[in-house]
Amino acid sequence: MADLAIRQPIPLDPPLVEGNRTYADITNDVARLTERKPPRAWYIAIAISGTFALILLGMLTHLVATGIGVWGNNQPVGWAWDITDFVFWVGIGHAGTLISAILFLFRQRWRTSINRAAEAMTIFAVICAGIFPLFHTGRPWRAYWLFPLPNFDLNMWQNFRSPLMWDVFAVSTYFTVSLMFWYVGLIPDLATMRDRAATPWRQRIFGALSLGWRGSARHWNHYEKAYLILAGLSTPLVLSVHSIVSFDFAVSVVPGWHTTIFPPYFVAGAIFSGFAMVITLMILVRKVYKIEHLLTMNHLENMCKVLLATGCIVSYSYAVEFFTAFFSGNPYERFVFVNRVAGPYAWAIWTMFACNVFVPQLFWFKRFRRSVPAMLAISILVNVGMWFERFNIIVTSLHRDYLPSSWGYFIPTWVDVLTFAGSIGLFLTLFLLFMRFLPAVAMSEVKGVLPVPAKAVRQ
Amino acid sequence: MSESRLYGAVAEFQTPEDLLEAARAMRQRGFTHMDACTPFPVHGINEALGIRRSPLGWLALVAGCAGCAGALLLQWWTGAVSYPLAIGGKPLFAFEPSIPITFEATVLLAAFATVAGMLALNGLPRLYHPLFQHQRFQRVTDDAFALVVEASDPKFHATETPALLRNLGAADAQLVEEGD
Amino acid sequence: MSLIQIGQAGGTLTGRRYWRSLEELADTPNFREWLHREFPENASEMLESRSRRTLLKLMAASIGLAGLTACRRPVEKILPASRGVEDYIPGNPLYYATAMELGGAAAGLMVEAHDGRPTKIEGNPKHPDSRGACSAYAQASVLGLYDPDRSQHVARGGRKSDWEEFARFAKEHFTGDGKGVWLLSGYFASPSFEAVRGHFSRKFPGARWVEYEALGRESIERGAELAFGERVETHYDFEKADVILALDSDFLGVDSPGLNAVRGFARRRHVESVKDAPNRLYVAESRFSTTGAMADHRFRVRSGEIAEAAAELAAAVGLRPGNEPRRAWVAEVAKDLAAHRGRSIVIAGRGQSAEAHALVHAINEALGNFGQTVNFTAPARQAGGASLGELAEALSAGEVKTLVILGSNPVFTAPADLNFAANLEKAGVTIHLGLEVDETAARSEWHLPQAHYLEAWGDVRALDGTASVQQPLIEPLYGGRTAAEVLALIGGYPHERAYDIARGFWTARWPAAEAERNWRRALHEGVVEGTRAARITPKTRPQAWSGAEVERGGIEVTFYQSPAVYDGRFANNAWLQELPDAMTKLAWDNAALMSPATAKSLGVANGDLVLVAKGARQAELPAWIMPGQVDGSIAVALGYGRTECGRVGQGVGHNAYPIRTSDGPGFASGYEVRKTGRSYSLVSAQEHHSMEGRPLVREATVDEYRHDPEFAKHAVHHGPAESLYKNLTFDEGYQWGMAIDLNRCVGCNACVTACQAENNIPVVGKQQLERGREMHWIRVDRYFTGSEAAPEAAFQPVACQHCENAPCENVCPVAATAHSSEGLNEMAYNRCVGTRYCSNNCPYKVRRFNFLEWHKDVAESTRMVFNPDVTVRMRGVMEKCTYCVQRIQETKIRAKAEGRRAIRDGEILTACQQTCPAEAIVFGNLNDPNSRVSRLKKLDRDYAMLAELNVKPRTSYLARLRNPNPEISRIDG
Amino acid sequence: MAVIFSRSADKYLRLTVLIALFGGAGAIGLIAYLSHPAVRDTGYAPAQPVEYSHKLHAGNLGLDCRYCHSTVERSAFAALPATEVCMNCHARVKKDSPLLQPVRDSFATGAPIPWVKVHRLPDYVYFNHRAHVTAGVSCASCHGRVDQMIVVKQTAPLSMAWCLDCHRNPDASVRPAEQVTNLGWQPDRDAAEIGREIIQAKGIAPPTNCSGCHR
Repeated sequence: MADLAIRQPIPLDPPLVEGNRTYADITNDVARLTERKPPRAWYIAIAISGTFALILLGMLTHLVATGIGVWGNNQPVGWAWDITDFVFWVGIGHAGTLISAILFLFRQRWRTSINRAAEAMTIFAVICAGIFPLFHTGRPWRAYWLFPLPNFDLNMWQNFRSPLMWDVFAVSTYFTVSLMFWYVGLIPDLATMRDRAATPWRQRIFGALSLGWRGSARHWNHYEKAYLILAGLSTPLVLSVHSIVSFDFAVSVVPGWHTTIFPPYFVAGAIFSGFAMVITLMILVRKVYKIEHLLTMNHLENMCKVLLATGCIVSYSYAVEFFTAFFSGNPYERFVFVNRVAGPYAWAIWTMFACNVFVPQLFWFKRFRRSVPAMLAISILVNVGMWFERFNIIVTSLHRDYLPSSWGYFIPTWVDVLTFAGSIGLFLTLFLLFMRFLPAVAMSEVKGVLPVPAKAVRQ
Repeated sequence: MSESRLYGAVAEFQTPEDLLEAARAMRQRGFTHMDACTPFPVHGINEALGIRRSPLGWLALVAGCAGCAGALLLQWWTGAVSYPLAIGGKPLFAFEPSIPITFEATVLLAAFATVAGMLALNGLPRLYHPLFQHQRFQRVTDDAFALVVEASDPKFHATETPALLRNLGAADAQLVEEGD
Repeated sequence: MSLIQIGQAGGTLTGRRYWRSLEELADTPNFREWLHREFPENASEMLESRSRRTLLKLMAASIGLAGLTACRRPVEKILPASRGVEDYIPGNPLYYATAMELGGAAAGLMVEAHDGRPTKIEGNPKHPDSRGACSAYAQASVLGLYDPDRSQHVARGGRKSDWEEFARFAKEHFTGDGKGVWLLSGYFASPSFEAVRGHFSRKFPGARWVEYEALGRESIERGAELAFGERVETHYDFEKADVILALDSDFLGVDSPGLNAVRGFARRRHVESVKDAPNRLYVAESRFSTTGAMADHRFRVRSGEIAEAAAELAAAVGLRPGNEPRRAWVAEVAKDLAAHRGRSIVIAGRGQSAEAHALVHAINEALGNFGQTVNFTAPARQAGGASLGELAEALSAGEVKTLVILGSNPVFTAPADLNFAANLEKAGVTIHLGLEVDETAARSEWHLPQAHYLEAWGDVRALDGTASVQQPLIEPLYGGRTAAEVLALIGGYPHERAYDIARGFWTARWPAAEAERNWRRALHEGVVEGTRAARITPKTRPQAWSGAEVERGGIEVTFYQSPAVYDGRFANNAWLQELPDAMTKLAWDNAALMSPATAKSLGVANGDLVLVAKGARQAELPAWIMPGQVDGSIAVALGYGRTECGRVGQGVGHNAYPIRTSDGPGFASGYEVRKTGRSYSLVSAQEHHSMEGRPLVREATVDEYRHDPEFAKHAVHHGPAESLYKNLTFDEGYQWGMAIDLNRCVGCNACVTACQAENNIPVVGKQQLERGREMHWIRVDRYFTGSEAAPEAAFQPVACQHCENAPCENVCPVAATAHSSEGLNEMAYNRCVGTRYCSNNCPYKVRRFNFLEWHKDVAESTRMVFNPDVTVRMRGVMEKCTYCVQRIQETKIRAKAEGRRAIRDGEILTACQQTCPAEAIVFGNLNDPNSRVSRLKKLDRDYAMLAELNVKPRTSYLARLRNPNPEISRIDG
Repeated sequence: MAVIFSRSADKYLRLTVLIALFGGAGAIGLIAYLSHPAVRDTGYAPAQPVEYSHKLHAGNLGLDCRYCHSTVERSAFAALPATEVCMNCHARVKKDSPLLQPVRDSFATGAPIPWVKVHRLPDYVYFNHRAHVTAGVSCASCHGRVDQMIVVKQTAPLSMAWCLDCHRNPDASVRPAEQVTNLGWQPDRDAAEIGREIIQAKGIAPPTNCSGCHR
C-alpha cells in the first residue's frame, strides 16, 4: 500500500520535473516563494482583488439591509445571477479534488505539481459558491434553519425531500472533506516550512500548523492510508456534488430543468470549467513565480487534453439535451429549446456554444496545446462560456415556462454585476494569500516523483 | 539537559536507498525500536522496520456505516415521526429522496474518522518531540533520510549504536536526549 | 343604553351575522368618546406618529399591524377602555351597511370594521344593484379613506383656516337672492341632498346650479328624452336576453354604473349541459373592451360610424324604409335579433350621441323588447340646471360672483374648449369642497375638506330608485364634511349635521310611530324599503332621424373611463393604480391605444410618445399597440396625468382632457397624430399575449361543445399521470376546492382588488412592477387568439391552484409550505427563509416574493386598512393565495363554538368569490358531493389547467363557450 | 534545530483541547437550557399598575374568570375588563382604598389603565380563545393556576412545540365546558378518558398544520 509514492526511476518521458532538480532544490524552489518578498505583480494583484473582495462585502451588506430586490430577480425569474454564480463557482471547485483524488487513484503522477494549488482553488471556489445560496435567501439571518439543529421552540425540521437540502449537505460535506484533504496533504509541507522557518513567529505558526509532523515512517504509514481513503471518498463525492447541484434543476418541473441528463452533464461541465480555471491560474502562477520547471509545458498540455475531452462531453450533452427535448414530444420542453436558440436570450446560448463547443476544438492541434497565450485565452473563454451555460439553464428556462401570461425578462442590476465581480475578487484574494503564505506545490509529493538524482547533493 | 534521559540515536542518510539498506541491516541485527524520518514516504521502509498495515480502512468503514444509518434515521424520524407534514402529496418517508443526504453523511463521517484516526494513530498534534532537539533533524523534511534507534531498544547502546549506524553509511549519527 | 340587535341577516352574507346600525352606537357618549380617542378631530398629527400605531395596535388587543419579527419580551401594554363599548368585542369585526355613490348611482355595501376602523368592503346582498358583489372602485375605496394625502384642513387663500371661520364667512357672504351665485357639483342621487338643495334654491332663487360629470350619462339621458319626450331611466335585463347587440357599449365594463348588467349577462352564460343555451353577444366597437372580449361576434367599427350602423339596423328591422344595409353583419344581426323578439337587447354606449340612443330605443321597441328585456322607471336623480358651458360663459363674462364647487374637479376634467382654469380666475369667490387638494382647490379661494363616504352620513339612490342610507364607520379622520352639510351651512338649512339632515329627511316621510323602526331597519338592511321606483312604459315619439353624418377625416380619438382611476378622482389610490387594465394589462399608466395597422402607418412602437392634436389642442400620449382596436382610431383613458394630487397619483400617466372638447366627449374625429421621436416606459403586467397553442384557456363553440361535451378534457392527450410514490390521499373532513367558470368571467378585476384588501397585499409601484415583482395573489390572465387585426380575447383568473401534489412544497428546504389535511397548500411566512425555489417550481407562477420591504413607506394612517386576521408579510418571504384561510378558520371555529359539526355549503366565501359580480368563482368542500363546487366540477366543461403534470390542482376551470351565429363567418369583416 | 515548543507545551495543548471540548459542550448545553422556552419564557411576572390579586378575586372570592375576561367565549381575544367592571363592585367595596386609586382615576378621567401584558404571542400567531374555551380547554392549561397567583406569572412556555404537544395529544387537556374556568377541577375518573369522550362528541380535531395558527 505504501508504494504509491514510489521513489523508483520513473520511466516517464518527458520528465515531470525539468532541469535536474534535487530534493533540496525542490524545497528551495517552493518554500522560497513564501519566504521572500513577493514580486511586485503580487502586490498589484492583491490590491485589485482585495478591492473587489471589499466590494463583495459592501454588496452583501447592501443586499441584507435592503432585500433581494437590489438584484434583478423577479417573478418568474426567481433565481438568476445568484444561483448562476453559485453553480459556476461550485463547478470550478471540482477540478481541485478531481486532480487530487481521481488522478491520484488513476496513478496520474503529473498531478503532483498542480494538485496543491488546484485543491486550494477548490476550497476558495467553494467558499465563493457558498456565499450565494446563503445570501440568495430572503432572510439570510434565518439560514440556520437549513440545518437539522434541535429546536425546542418550534419542533420543526427540514424537508429532506428538497434538493436544496441535498445541496446543503452536499456542498458542506464537499467543503469539509476538501478542506481536510487539502490540509492533510499540507501537513508534511508545513513541517518543511516549520523546519526552514527563520523567525520565531514563522516557526511557531508553522510548528502549530504542522501538528508536530516529523516524517516518521509510522506517520507516513497512516498518512498514506488516510490519503488513499480520502481520495477514495472524494472521488464519488466530487461526482455527487455536481450531480446534486444538478438535481436542483432536474428534480423540478420547470421545462428545461426537468432533464435526466443533468447529473453527468453537470459533472462534465464542472470538470471542464474547473480545469479551465486551473489552466488560467497555473499559467499566471508559473509565470509570476518563475516555476516553469515545476509546472511544465507537459502539465499544461495534459490539462488541455482534459479540457478538450470534457469539452467534447459537454458539447455532446448539449446535443443530447436538444435531442431529448425534440424527441420527448413535450411541447413545453420543445419550446424552451427553441426559445434558447431563438428567443430573447439567444445571444447567451450562442456565446455559450462559441466558448464551450467551438473554441476548445482548437486543442486538437498541438500548436495550441503548447502555446501559453492560446491556452490562456481559451481557458478564460471556457469559463465565460460555462458561466453562460448556467445562466442559460437558469434564466432562459425560468423566464418563459408554462403560462405565457407569466413570462418575463430578467435584467441584472449593478448589484448583481458587482456581487459576482466581488466574488471573483474574493477568490483571487484568497488564492493570492495562499500563494504568498503556503507552499503552492506539494513538495513531498513532487520529491516522490523526482527523476532519479545522480546523488542527492547537499551544501 | 544533563539530567535528561537518552531518547535514542539518529543517523542521517543521503538517499532513501541508503536508509533502506541501513534499516534492513539494523533489523537483521535485532533492533526493533526503530523509526525512520523521511521527507516523503519511502517504499519498503515499513517492511524494513516491521511496521504493520494501518487499520484506518476499518475505521472509515465503521464511521461511514454510522453516517449512513444516522442520516437515514434522521430523515425518517424527523419526517415521519417527530413532525409529519404532508408535502407534495409524497409519503412521509421514502427511500429514493433520502439517497443523496444519506450518501453525503456517509462520506462526511468516513472522512472525519479517517482524518481524526490518522492523527490519533500518529499521536498528532504533538508540539514537542525529543527528535526536534537534534541539530540536523530539520533536514528530514527537506532532503535527509534519518533512521532513529530508540534508547528503549534492548539492543541499544549509547556509543555502539551510533557507531554502528555510521558504519552502515550514515553521514552523521548522534544521540538525542529526551529533553525537558 | 340598550342596543337593538336587529336579528340575523339572511342567506348569502354568510357567517357575518351581527351587522347592526351604527347609529345607536354613535349616539352613546361612550362610543363617541372612544372614537374620538381613536380618531380625534386633529388626527393628522397623531396619524403620522408612532404613538398612534402603538395605540391602535394595543386597542386591537395586539392583533398584528407589525410584521413577522418578534423580539424577546418587550414590555407591552394593554389598554382596555375605561368604559366598555356596548356590544363591541375586541377582535371581532363588525359589519355595517352603507352605500357608495359613483357617477350618480349607488353601490350598496357591507363594510367590515375591526376595532373601529373599516378594513374591507363587500357588496350588500340586499341591495338591488350590488346583490353581494362589489366593483374594484368600491373595493379600493377603503384605501382612499386612509389616504394620508387627503385634504386635512380648511384653507383660505392657501393658508390654514377652520370651519368656524368658513361659517362666519358664509353667513356674511351668502345674502340676498343669490344672483351671481353658481353651484357646481357632480351627480348627486341623494334624496336628502336634494332636499337641502331645494331649500337652498328657494332661499337663493337667483343661484344657478350646474351638474357636471366628466363621465356623465348626458347622452343616455338626453337620448331617452328625445325618444320619449320625458326623462326616464332605462333598465336592461340581460338575464332575459337571448341576443344582445352592443353598439360601442362596454356595458360589461365601464359603461355600466352598476353590476346588474354583468350579473345578468353572466347568468346567461351558465351552461350546465349541452341542453343549456347561452346567450349570444354581438359587439360593434372601436376600442377592444372587456365587453368585446366576451363577444361571440365582434365587429370593429369606428365610434363615429356606429350611429350609421344603427341607422342601417333600424332599417333592417323594418323600423324605417331603407335599402339593404351596407354592412353585411348588420343584416345578419338584424335577422338574429328579429328571430328573438322580446328576448333581445340593443344597447348603445355612453359615448354615442343622444340621437343614436334615441334610435336604439326605437329599435328595441320595434324588436318588442320594451317591457321584456328593456324597462323604464322614473330617473333616480333630479337632473337639471345649467350646463358647464353656460357656467364657463358666465365666468368668462365675469358674472359669477361666487362659485361653490361641491366635490368636483372641473379644472382637471372640464372640456378643453371651455378654458375652465383660465375662466375660473374671473370668479369672485370660489369655494371648493373636495377630498383632496386638487387642481381646482389650488385655484380656489376657499378649500374645504370633504368627508369620505365611509365617515359620513347621507343617502343615495340606486338607478332603480332604491335608496340606501350611508352611515359612517369612523369619525371623519380629517374633520371633513359632506356636500349636504356644506350646502346646509351656507343655505341655512334647519339641520347642520349630516346625520340630522339624512335622518330628518327620512323620518319626516314615515309615520311618527314607525319612523324609528324604519330608520333602524334602513340602516340595518342597507336599503330603504319601498323606495324602488315603479316601472313605467313610455311611448316613443316619432323621430326625425336624418341619418348620421359621419366624419371620416383624420384619426378618430375615443375617450373612455379608466377602470382604475375613473375620471381621475381615484388617481391617488394605489390599489387602483396598480390594477392591471383587463385588456391592455397596463398599470400605472394610460396610453393611446391603436391597432397594429395604425401603429405601422404612424411608424410607432409601444411606448413611443405621439402628439395627438386638433388645432391648438394637443396632448402627448404614449402609444400602445392594441390588437382588435379599429384602424384609424385611437382610444385613450381619461383621468391620468394629474398635476395637483397626492403622492401616489401625481404625474402618473398622461392627461387626455386637453384634447377632449364639449362637442366630442365620447369620441371625435379629425385628429392629427404625430410621432415625437421620444419614448416613455409603459409597464404591462403581462408581456406575452398569445397562449402559444397551449391548452390553458380552453374554449369551443356551442356546436363543438354539443358534439363533444368533454372537449375541454380532450384538449390534452397525455399518458397516465403516475407517481413514483404512493401519493397521500385527501379524502376525510373538509376538502377545499374551487371552480372558476371562464364562460362567466368578464375580466372586471374586482377579485384582484378584493384579494388585495382582504389579504394585506402590498403595492409595489410602477418601477417594481416593471421589474416583474407584482404582488397580486390573484391575477386575471388575458390571452388573444385569432389574427392580430381581429383577435378574440379570453380571461382566466389565476390564483394558487392548491395542487395536491404541489411541486412548490417538494422543493422548500425548510418545510415552510406544506399541505393541510383539508387540501390547502399552506404558506407559513414566519418559517420561510426566502429561497424562491417554490416560485420557480410553480407551473402557474402564482407565488409572490417580498423582494423589498414593501410596507416600509406605507403611511401610518394607511396601515389602518390592514386586515388584522392576516399577517403582514415582511421582506424576504414568499406569499400566495391561501383560499382565504383566515375566513375558513374563523368559520370553522364559529361553527364549532355554536355546536355545529359541519359548515354549510357557501358559508365560507373567499374574498374573490364574494365580490365577483359574475359569480364566476365558486369555493367549497369537494368532499360534499352536493356542494356547489362539487357539482360544478362534475360538469363536462370542467378541466384542470396543466393536469398533465400530475400536480392535481384543487382549482379547476369550466371551459369557455362561444356562441357564434353560424350565418356569420367567424368574427368581423 | 531549535526547539520551538517546550516539552510541557503538549500538556497545555491537551489541556486546552480538553477544556475547549468540555467547555464548548457545556456552553452549548447552557445556551440550549437558557434558550429553552420552558426556561426562557416562563416565570415572567411584571409589576402591574394596580396591585390586583387574582388569588384574592378568582381564588378566595371565587369570581368566575369570565366576569372580567368576558369575551373569551365569543372572540379570539380574552379582553381585559373596562374600568367600569372594576367599579361595579369597587364603587361600594373598599371604595377608599389607596390601592384602588389608579382605578378610580381611570374611571373618572376615562384614561385606560396601562396593564402590562404577560402572555404574549408573536404577531404571526393567531391564537383563538373562543376555539379553545368552547372545545373545553381550561384556562389553567395555558395560564396555570391563576387563582393561586397574587401576581400573574407566565407558567407555560407558549412555544410552538409546546402548543403542538397538546394539539397532538389533546385528550388530557379537554374537560367538560362547564369546568373550563374551574381551574382546580379534579376529575372523578381518568381525565384523558373524559377528554376522549368529549373530543368524540364534539368532533374536535386540533390542527397540526401551519394555517391552524399562521395566516
